[in-house]
Amino acid sequence: AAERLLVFAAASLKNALDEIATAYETENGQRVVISYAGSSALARQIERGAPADIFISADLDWMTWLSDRGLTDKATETALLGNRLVLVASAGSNVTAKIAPDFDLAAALGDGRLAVANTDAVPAGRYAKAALETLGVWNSVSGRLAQAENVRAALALVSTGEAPLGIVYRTDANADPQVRILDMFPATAHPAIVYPAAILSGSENPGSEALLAFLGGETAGAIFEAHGFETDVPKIEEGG
Amino acid sequence: MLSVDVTRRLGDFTLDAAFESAGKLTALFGASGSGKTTLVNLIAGLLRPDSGSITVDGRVLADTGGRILLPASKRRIGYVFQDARLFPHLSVAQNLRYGRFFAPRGERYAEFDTVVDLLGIGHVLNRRPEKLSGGEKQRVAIGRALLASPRLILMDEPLASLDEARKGEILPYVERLRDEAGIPIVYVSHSVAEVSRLATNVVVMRDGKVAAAGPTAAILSRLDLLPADEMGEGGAVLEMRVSGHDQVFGVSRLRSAAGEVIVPRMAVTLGTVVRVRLRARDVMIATEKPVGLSAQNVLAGTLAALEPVTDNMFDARIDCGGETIVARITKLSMVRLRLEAGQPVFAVVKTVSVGPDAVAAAR
Amino acid sequence: MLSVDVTRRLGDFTLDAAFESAGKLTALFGASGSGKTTLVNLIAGLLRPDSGSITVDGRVLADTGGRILLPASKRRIGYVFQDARLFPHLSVAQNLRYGRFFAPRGERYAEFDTVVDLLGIGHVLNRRPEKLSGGEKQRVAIGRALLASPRLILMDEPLASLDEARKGEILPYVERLRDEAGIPIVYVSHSVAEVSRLATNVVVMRDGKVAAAGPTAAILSRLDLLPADEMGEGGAVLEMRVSGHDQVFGVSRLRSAAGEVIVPRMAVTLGTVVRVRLRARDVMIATEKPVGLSAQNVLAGTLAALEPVTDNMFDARIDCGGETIVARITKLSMVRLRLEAGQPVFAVVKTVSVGPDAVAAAR
Amino acid sequence: MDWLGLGPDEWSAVKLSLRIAFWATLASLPFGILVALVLARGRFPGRILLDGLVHLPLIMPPVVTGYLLLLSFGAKGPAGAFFAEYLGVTFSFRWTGAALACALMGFPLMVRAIRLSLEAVDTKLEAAAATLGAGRLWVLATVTLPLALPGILAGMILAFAKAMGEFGATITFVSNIPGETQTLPTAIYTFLQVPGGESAAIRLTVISIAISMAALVGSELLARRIARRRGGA
Amino acid sequence: MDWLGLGPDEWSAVKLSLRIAFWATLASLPFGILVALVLARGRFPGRILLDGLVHLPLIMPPVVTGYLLLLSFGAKGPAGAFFAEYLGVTFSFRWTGAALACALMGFPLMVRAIRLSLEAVDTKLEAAAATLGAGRLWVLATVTLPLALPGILAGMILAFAKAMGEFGATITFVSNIPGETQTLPTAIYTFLQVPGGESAAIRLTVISIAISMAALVGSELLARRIARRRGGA
Ligand SMILES: Nc1ncnc2c1ncn2[C@@H]1O[C@H](COP(=O)(O)OP(=O)(O)OP(=O)(O)O)[C@@H](O)[C@H]1O
Ligand SMILES: Nc1ncnc2c1ncn2[C@@H]1O[C@H](COP(=O)(O)OP(=O)(O)OP(=O)(O)O)[C@@H](O)[C@H]1O
Ligand SMILES: [Mg+2]
Ligand SMILES: [Mg+2]
Repeated sequence: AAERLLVFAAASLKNALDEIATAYETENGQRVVISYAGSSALARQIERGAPADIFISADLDWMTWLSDRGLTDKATETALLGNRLVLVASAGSNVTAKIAPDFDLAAALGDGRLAVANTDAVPAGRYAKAALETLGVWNSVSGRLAQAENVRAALALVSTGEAPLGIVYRTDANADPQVRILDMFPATAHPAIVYPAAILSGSENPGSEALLAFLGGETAGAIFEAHGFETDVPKIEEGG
Repeated sequence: MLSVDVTRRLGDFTLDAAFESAGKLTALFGASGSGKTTLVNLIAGLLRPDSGSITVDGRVLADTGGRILLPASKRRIGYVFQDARLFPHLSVAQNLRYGRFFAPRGERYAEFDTVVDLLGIGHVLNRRPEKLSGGEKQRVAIGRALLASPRLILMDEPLASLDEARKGEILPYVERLRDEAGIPIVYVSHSVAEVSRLATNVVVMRDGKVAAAGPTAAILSRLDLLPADEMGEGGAVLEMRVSGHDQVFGVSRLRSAAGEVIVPRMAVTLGTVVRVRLRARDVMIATEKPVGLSAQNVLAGTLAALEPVTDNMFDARIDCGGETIVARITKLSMVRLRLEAGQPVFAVVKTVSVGPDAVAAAR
Repeated sequence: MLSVDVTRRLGDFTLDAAFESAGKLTALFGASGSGKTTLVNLIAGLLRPDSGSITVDGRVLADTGGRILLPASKRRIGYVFQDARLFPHLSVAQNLRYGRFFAPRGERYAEFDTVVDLLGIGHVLNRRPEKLSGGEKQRVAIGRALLASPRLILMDEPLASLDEARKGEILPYVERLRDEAGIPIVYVSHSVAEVSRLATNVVVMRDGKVAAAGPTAAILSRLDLLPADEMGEGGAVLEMRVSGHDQVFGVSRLRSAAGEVIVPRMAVTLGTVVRVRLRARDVMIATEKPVGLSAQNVLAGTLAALEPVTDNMFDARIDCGGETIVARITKLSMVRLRLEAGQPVFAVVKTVSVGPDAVAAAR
Repeated sequence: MDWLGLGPDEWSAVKLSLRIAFWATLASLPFGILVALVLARGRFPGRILLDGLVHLPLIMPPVVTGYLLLLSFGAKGPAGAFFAEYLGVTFSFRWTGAALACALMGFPLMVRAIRLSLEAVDTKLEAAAATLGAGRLWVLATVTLPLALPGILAGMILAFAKAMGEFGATITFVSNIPGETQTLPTAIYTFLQVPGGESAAIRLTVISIAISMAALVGSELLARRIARRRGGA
Repeated sequence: MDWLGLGPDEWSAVKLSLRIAFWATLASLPFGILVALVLARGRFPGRILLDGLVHLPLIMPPVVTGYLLLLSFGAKGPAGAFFAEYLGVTFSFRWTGAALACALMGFPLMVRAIRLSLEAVDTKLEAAAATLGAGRLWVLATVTLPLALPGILAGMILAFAKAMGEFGATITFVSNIPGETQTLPTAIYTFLQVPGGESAAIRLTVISIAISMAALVGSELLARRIARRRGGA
């Protein structure tokens, strides 16, 4: 078998990507090794010469950052996946809320806090902030946030009951029996949630293209969707 | 009254000591490794007896039978350790005052200034222990124990690293403690001179056992109990009454049934009973009353016994008016003087050899 | 040849000592806090002199002028510390052997088994130091220093916490080291007995300064240098030749210009020159030759001088055939015997008072 | 504080970090001493278990520690409820929680330092104090602890430094609320997550280092004074 | 190893973590002793600077430490280039890098423990050794270090435990490549990032704790043996 393929991927993709990698290995006979971490850490590592072949980011910014430095094979940049934001409450609570422009999120919180991923740093947090702004409720809750290191931590705040409500990805909420999805944010309320992928310019592994194609293919698509991702995503805009 | 009957194992060594001492100062005497420190640690409560009991003046400090084990801090025992064990983080003054406040106010008999003066440590009060000389450390350790106003004092070779001059100042204070404050003292020493001067009772340790225990006079005249080199230091201990002071010559006259003895002037009132140690090696025998000899103390008596000490050395026991004086003589002298038990002889002692370390106020 | 001329400040204390000693065993003598340990530390290289130099047998150990400062490890000095300083993580045997391999192979003179036997520490070889008694620790410390086969030995009160019997075993070994191996020794002691027995030279320290330094006999007869209580311990030190051994009575005869002295049997060959200390307090004066007295040593001489020591005490210097013997007598005796300088007298000494600690083989 | 170019949020993160590190160090000190004493001197069967327990925060990834804190000391957690009800202290989303997380993360370091010093204390000196009449607590207060001071000081500085740098457990437990639970490390982390945030992150890191260095220098001077006064023992 | 239910990646994370913790501890030991010696005994102007430098990994958020490692010891970093060229060691995205990160993070803990013990060593014993003829290095080897053994042991166990738990610097510096740089903590992190990963994370955490506990118990037994042999000193 040829040398193993090294994929740098956002940590939230682990479950789906592990399955896909197994599928790919049985089909192509080439081993796939995936290093999961935060997109920022991975991007910086690639910039410092990490021997990765493919990068799958949790947001566009870090892909663009690499792209601007000529570290990606621009032609291969593709929007691999999409996701949706949902409003969740802990399974045991009886809070209700319907998402709509100017809906009274503050009232639904009571004296609790709204768990989100870091609204400046983490993609899920940034999307949540954008959505709340679009819906006109940002100002009423911006002082009542509990910002977590990542979506999973935000979800944990809700599932343990620390925070009555939280905004997380649908993929995370789906799989957690401790939380209940109250409503889904309209896709238009925030910039498209996109997981871009690209072959890195440092990659000399001939298998990279095949793997990237496989990731965009049907087998992979089915697995992604089984985990709650959307595979039908808009193309990456130039300079996005 | 100190009453000890304990056993304690330490590795291969077993201490198994039983003795009683009614005296005010009990000397623990014995070779290195004979178990003196171990015994003292048991009394202080720093070692737990495997079995047995320790009682001081009726107070039970430990009794394995009655399951009593008073902690060291409750025993009110001033322990002067063989190693000084000063607190390195405290100044000398703080070390000295450490035990002060643990004694009930009414029972504090030790005076800070007195003790500091006595021990000559006034100039080091603000220093840390590590900046003291070996002897200074030892003196501070003595002061620290005294200033806790203990009800029993344990001294483990406290004067070993002190010069004679300093010893000469500290010993009388220890004597005064013993006599005036009535604080019983247990005193570990290798020195027969110290023991005979201070001790009312002596406990001789050998290999973890008590080889002999009893009043000082009785023990010190049993010379076999003393180490070979110290044997000459042993001898008779007489109790004598001060019968006169001579201002001109600076001497005092002491009297007992044995006769009159002249010693360097003592600062005690007429009639006081003092103890005089006449070292066997300082006593001579004369078959005729000596004339023109500088030795002024000539006691008439009867040669009671001649006991061989070594092959060539004899102890002559002289009965002087019912009291026994011991003279150490060579076989050569014995033969030349044709000494035989029963014959009348004179015991001759130099006045200067009855030095200040040989005379002590009796209790 | 040990030559010291150093100054060193320690807080308020200043050591400023200069002396030379050609002798094989130099005793450092002085009260507690007089600077003995400081001086010894300077010689060992554990303290840096502020100024001055130290030379041993021509080897410069330190010289601030020449900017020489040999590190302690290069000085080949066996230091027996006042506190034993055993290595707590090593067994007694390991402690003893620690210095062994730092000495060049050809210069290792100390024998492990000999030293262990001598010090009586065979039974504790496998123990850790903390499980030793105070005296055992001190003995191991002596052994450790000896087994490094040093070229100079520093002993800081090494025998202070040992019993007389053990001292009596160790001292002869130290003497043999001094005499046979020719290892110069600096010996700190408070005991005049030890000093007079062992030392060829004495340095008397007082308040950081050298109060006197010189050959033992010269220093010890200057009684004013000794602490008050020890004064009677001083006296004459005579060099005498062994002129005969008496098998029957177990005595040896010694001869010098002063006359003949009988002492307990010595294990030396005829003709050997030995040193005899006649303590002033052990010597009596007789105006007539005594008869029937157990004291067998009677030396005829002339009363050379009567020196007052205290108000009531005099030292009588007796010239016996050109050598001086000192007798400590009371004023009372002086008056009663009507002693006057120039008159013929007899110096009388008991044989037993010339005990084993008073006779030593001269170098 | 314009010269540092700090925004209000950053400035409050600095103040908060200081406060958290201070209290984390101070509040854990008595427990640190206690546990160190038990570990150094105790001879009971559960000792090694306690020892292991104390080391846990060092062994587990900080996120796990934070998560466990969330489960136990969060508003819904049993310990959290107990503290809120009986002691009036709440931890969730409060700086107190951050202090708790920091204290816990620094605890193994503090305990080990104190314990090392305690184990080096000569028990003979304690025995001497006892013969002078000092009871167990007095001996502890006047002999044992003063002699263990170097270790106590070292333990405190380690705990302080750790608290200044602790990130994983803090953010997981009390989140990252500017002005309330955002410490220097969480602020630094936030900056590092976005492209171009490096310079702000470096600025805050430098501030954090400066504070800790000041504490370190202070502790060293103190330690040196202690050592100078005590000398070689 | 089926009974633990570990997949090959997890199993390799266990082995890798062990290897990394082992080497991080061992390789940093000489430096730890050296720096501790310099800090405990040295009297030179830069001492306090060195002291601060050693504490940096404790003070800075681990991510920052990892980032700085990436910049300096990465494939393109100056130190990385130096080591690769002259010593033949590369750190970037290798387990050696993880060991470097763990060693660095544990270094302040190790140094402090050793230093505390060194400072408690009675210099009079060193002086005694010198008079017996032992040169400086011999004194160090036969007196100073043996007497500081409790601290050295404590320092090693702290470094080991820290290495077993280190996450932030490791993942930032050498990423999280299964079988190559994925340690137990980074594996635990990955599991915690996805739904349903908790049980796997807990399993790995328990394994990590078990390993560290074993090391801890071992070190305690060793320490007790040393203490027993030495006694009260
Ligand atoms: N580090 C120090 N700082 C200040 N003074 C000191 C220091 N070390 C010793 N001294 C003082 O120097 C003097 C001499 O001390 P040294 O130890 O040399 O005495 P010594 O003659 O050995 O006494 P001892 O017989 O009691 O051991 C003492 O008065 C002591 O207090
Ligand atoms: N912890 C221990 N373990 C084993 N043996 C010990 C221990 N402590 C003391 N010993 C032994 O017990 C004996 C008595 O010791 P102790 O300290 O009581 O003697 P000592 O009479 O005070 O002697 P010294 O005059 O030398 O101080 C010694 O032989 C010593 O070696
Ligand atoms: Mg003893
Ligand atoms: Mg001294």
